[in-house]
Amino acid sequence: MTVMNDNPISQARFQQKGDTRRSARVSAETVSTFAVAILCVVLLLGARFISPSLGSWSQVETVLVLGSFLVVLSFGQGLVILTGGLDLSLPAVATLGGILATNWVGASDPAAWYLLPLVLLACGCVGFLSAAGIVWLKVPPFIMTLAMSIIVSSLLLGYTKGTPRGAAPDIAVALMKGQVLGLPAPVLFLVAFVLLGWLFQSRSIYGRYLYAIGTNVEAARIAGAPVTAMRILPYVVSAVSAGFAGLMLVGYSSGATLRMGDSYLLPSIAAVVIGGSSILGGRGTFLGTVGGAILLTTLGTIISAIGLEFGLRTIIEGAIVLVALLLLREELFQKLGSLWR
Amino acid sequence: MISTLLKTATAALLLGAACMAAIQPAQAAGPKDGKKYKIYLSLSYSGNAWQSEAANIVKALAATPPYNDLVELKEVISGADPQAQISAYESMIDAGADGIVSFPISATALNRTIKRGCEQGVLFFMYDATVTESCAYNVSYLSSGFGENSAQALVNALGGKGKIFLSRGVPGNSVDQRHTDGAKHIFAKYPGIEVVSEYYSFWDDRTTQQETAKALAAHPDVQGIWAQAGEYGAIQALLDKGGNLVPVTGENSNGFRLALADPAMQAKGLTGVSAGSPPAQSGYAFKLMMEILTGKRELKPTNIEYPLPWVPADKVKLCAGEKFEDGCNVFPKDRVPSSFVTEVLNPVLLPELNIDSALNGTPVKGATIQPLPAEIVKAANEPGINCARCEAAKDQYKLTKVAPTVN
Amino acid sequence: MTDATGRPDTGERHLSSREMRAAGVSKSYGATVALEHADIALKAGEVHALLGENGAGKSTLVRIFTGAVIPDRGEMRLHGEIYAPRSIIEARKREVATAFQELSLVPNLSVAQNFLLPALAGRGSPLISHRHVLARGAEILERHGLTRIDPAARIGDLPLAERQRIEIARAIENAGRVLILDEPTASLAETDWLFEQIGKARARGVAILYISHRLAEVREICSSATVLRNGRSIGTVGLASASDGDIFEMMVGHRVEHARRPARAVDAARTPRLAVENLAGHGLRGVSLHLGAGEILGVAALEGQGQRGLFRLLAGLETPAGGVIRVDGKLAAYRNPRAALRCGSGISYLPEERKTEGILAGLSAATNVVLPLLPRVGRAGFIGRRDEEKAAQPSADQVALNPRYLGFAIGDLSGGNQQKALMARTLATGARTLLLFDPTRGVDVGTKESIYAAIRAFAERGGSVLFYSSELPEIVQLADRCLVLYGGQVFRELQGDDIAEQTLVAAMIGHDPCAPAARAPAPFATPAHAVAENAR
Amino acid sequence: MSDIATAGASGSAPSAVRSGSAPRHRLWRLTQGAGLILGLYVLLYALYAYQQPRALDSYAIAALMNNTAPLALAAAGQTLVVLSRGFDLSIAGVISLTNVVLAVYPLEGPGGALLSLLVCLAIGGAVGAVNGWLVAYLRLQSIAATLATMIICQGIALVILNAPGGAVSDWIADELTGRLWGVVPVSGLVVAVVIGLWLLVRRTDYGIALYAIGADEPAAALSGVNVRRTRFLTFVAAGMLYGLAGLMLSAQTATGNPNSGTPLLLLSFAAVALGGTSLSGGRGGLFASVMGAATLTLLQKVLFSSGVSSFYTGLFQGVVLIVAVVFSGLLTRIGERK
Repeated sequence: MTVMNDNPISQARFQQKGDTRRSARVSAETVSTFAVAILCVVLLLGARFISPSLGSWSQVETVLVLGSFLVVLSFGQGLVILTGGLDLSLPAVATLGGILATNWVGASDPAAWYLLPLVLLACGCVGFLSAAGIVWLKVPPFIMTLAMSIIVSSLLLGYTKGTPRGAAPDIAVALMKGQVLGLPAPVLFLVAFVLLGWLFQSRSIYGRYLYAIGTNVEAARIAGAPVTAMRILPYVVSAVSAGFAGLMLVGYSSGATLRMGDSYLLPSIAAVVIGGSSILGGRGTFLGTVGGAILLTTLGTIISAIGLEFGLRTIIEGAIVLVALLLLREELFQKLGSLWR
Repeated sequence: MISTLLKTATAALLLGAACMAAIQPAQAAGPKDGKKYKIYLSLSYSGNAWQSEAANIVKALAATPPYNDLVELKEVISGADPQAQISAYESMIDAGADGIVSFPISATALNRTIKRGCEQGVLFFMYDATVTESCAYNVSYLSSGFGENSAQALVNALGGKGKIFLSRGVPGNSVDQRHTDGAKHIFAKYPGIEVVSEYYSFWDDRTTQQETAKALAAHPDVQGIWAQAGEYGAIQALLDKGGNLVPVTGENSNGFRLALADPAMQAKGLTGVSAGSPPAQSGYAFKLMMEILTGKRELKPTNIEYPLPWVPADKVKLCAGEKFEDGCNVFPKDRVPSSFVTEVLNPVLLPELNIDSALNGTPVKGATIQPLPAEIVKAANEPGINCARCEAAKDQYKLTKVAPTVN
Repeated sequence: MTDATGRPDTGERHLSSREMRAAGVSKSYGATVALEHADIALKAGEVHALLGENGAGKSTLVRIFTGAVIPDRGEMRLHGEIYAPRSIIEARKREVATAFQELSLVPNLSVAQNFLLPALAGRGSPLISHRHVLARGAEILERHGLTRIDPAARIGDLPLAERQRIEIARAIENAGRVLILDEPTASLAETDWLFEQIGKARARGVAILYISHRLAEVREICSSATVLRNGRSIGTVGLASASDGDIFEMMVGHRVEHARRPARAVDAARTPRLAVENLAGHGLRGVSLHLGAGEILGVAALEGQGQRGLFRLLAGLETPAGGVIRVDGKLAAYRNPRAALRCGSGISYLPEERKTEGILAGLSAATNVVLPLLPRVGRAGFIGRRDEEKAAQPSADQVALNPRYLGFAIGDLSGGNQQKALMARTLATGARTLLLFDPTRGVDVGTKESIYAAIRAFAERGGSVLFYSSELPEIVQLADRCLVLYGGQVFRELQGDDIAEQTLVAAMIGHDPCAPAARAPAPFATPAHAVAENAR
Repeated sequence: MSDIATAGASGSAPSAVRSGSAPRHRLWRLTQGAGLILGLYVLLYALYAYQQPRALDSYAIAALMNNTAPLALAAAGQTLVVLSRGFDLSIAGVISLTNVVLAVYPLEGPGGALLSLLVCLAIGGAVGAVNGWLVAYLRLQSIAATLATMIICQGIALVILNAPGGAVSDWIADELTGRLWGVVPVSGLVVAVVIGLWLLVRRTDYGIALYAIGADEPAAALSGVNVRRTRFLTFVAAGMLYGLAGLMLSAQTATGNPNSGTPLLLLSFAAVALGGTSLSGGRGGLFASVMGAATLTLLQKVLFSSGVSSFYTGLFQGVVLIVAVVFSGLLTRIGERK
């Protein structure tokens, strides 16, 4: 029996009798993940030409620490995008997490052990509200999360009266500043987080459901997947991870500001897309996203080190994003993949 | 079908409720006392310590007798978008404002609207940031030479040579440009000074910390940092890195000043100067405006310079109370957050205020408005900043606070 | 003088020379060969069938003819001249047009707009006159006997069958020389209209390539057939001289036998697995039925008699307006398929539309199979690398799905294998009641056999099956009992040997059960005829 | 604006007996057109005028129009891309870029203004062409490709003008924000011309193709629509509209700012959604988005004159956005249920 794709024109991809390999799509994802990782390494090594101190372990540490915020944020963004949505409320929720952590908990509050989870719960509630609007009121995700973002920012402004108070909780500071076994704590945390995130997205039944829903909601519903719950889940997870990223930011810079999350919105989307996910959902891996996030951070570090004026740096940054997109095109990997077979 | 109807009804109710809620406050505003001056406080954005302190002290002053009976103050935050502020100004003018105290988002975009307001008799007082429209009053430290003075202080601390970072503000912002130009003017005189990295920190502690960390990865051997607001983040990045500290010049955050005065940090090599943008400008602008409105002062629209705060490491002095008293200029760590901008208080110009006024916008009990000194300092021309078609003074970058100690 | 399409009469052309010829056409994608070597020749005024299993390369060949795919090698000639279209427009200019299996109509445009795509504006003006477009649309509809369709209706609002007719009418309009019909009857219950149109086109001297899985249909309309297997053309036969068996053998490489399942008596005393009383809503007007353990209950109906509603209601996809559903004797009120799966001994549904309701294209076949039982596959919520394939294996075996395919993205599999995987999914759920809506739609003979075998085996093990089929032979072969739906009601119930195509046909058109003949009286003339054709 | 497919439905369809000619629910028609958003706008304006009687004089109207025009034009361009089932983030970059070009190279007089207009259209068209090439021909995801072009355009804008400044030519700044005969606001006229052009374009083959590829790209391709060219042209046209938006923005602010386009990015999507255009393509129209943009701008005014605490204006904006979208979605669904 031959194998054939009967999708019209675009993706006609055929496989003849005597197949011996795994699906083209699976390998395309793997290849793109590797490609992103390789690109990171190449960039880091190439940076030595710019400054001899670049490409050192200490720069890698810096990249990993600074990249950890983006990784955590884009984990949530990635899950939402996986189900075909988009979360524009990430910056606002990250800020919410940061502000609540400093306001409710403060530096050395013994109640932190239950207050911090409460902070994350509050963030999760925002995610739940977004999801409720999307699932039950059928508002497009783009609009719902945009509106939530405006609402949360506005409430935060009112709540703080414009002045965020308080200090970073000790736990958050320890997480971002501590050393464990000679390694910076955030790096170890990042490794653990990536592992968990990967397990969740690629190896858990929830991850499977999300892929199924992102591919085709109706088919997933008919197949008996818990569709409603699984459409809500990514927004809640995304909000909680954004809240956590807010906590990390607070721990890193020992205080919260009202616009602390703003600069992460576009990068979080870019990281997911560069990592090989489809913005339409159903495709992409967390490892790819991690690669995308690290790539963007590496790029930022190196570009900072070049003594160019800001405009030119911005142009270079945009160009590299573009090149990454062009290099990571699916067709390209199919071609590469077919060469390897 | 029933559920659909229900949903429709709910949506309709919500929409109605939103409209009702929108109307409500208008009615709640109640009958107006005709004698009160209608003053608007127009911010472009809010959300950092500097902006909210500047806004809070205006609110506190407006609630301090006798202004509490004279002034009806409304705060409007329009967002980081010139268009939105134009729209806000239009609305204020239409609403019959007597005066607008504002942090303008753009030096030029608001001009047309301001001009229309002036024609209708509205007083415009800009604080910190400025506009080039000549019918507005600009109250600002911008012409006081923050960039060049702090740069010279750094050069002095480094003995005229060393690798330094420039931690700048918001890209594409004229204030940032003015400061950086001034600083570069000084650095250019010293061939031993090498600017190894120049990055934008968006006047924000967290961004400064991250950007400085990035720069440190490339240049761990940096010997000094010239920073604008957000300077405390630069120190944190240095601390994160471990090892020694270096001379840092920056603005007026409480955290930075405490660090400058901390013997442990000094031992690691930290020194520097705290100068830069004081939120107190807004209070000064407001009081000036009120004096003009109440006829206590005659002043044609002009640019007024607010003196540059200048606190070298050895002059940092901890305050025991709620105010700057006896030359103190920093508050204990547990009293205010590290991002608190200390120069919101000014014992001469704004004796009515204390920390609570800055943090919460509340008036100080028993305080009354004190008259301002009669003299004002006229600011020098800064083309594109406080005047449109004008020449900069020849000695634009002359040093006022510090003299070169190296050649 | 103009012919039916309004074109100038082309009768003067030499019919024999108006033919399409393809020789040695091939197409590969990377390492995979879609079409290895195809030779085919179409004669003007003749209907030629293209036969082959899914994945044999039929669609690729169609796309090459249409200009949507450009072949790697081979030569095509149209009317003696080299024919190498690089786009659909180019093919159309050469008067070659296709009615696609997946329909190529744009849902948010009107019927008339779809007819005239991509150039709606008349000559001379860049602006489109809506009135003109409607008039032209109405004209085309009239020419094809579709006056009941409003030219201003949105395509998306029309039933599937009407859409298919419009697709066909549009292709005929654009096909001056060659008309390609790819599974034109997939959503049509009757072929009368279609064959009439084909007849008209044939009379104009159009060469027609007809692709269908329904051999009866092919025999009726086509004179010769080319068989493709594994991307190669195996040969061309005159249909008059070849038996069904011969053709199947050419298609699959071995002979296929049909056997009717011996009817089984179901213990009436036992509580039925599924009992429905007076179910209403979604096209149903009070349907009652019961389904016992080990029973295969067929549903036969013309298009749109409520069968879709019945299955979707039972699957939990819709909420009934009235009536009760009992599962294992207990009142059941589930609101979604997930709840249906968990209701009593479980109800599992095989959906109608494979592509839009069935497969999850990017995921592996194994994931597709085990999706409903993921929590049981994982350990503490996590899934090992091979867990899914292991879990999918038993049910894949039941439908004879090659385990090799389990690791593939299901979207890359052939339609037949996709359907096998979906069938495996319904079995894998462990539900004791299966609702199968047209389980063999658009799949090849081999797959059909595997699916039949799986259904029978399931019933042998005591499972209950309710299935609808658009192909009567299927019902005759499989069903222990058969319900005929008509106008949203159970019109007739047949049992055992009463289930014969003739009887079914009569019942489906609402014919009085006592009357012996299959032919229906006048009011139902068209469908009756159609079904009779179908059933032949 | 009504969906093209239904534009004809009111035509000569003789009877409801024919299959498919289901009688259109009146509510449905309302949502398909700009009816809902138009109604909301009128309601808000009435509220505004009630609170602020000066809202009705011709200066205030012109000021409001000036304020609305840039977002309205930006949303108009975004609508085209959204209709073709895409997202265009380059909007922020193009507006910033045209703004700084106008401020750094001001061209005086009406002739200069005309030239400036052409320059704006050319910049927008060029960026749009790059987007179109990346998305239509190289098949990049639109949101990702335009993200990259947005960043690059922002960079170029910063290179041209690294700090706010410069002066837009007086003629542009005065005339484009002025009033013809003291009554008709020029900015309103510009928007009206764009709407007029759109009404024409909608009736061309391109217009039909735009809706077709937005609703079902493979079907459109198999129907003979040149999908790539249509998509390419859409990005180019959208880019030109952003260029025009940049011109109107420059006229209003009279100065250059390398970041001037950023605030319009998300607002343009909000305006499109508020206008009832489906973010998944193929349904909606440009006029509705323009009204959506106008509503967003007016909402700020209404919130101001209502005296809502500045801290909480965002709350109201967010809630209104959600409620309006939910409402329009509900009406659509009720209408589609025949």
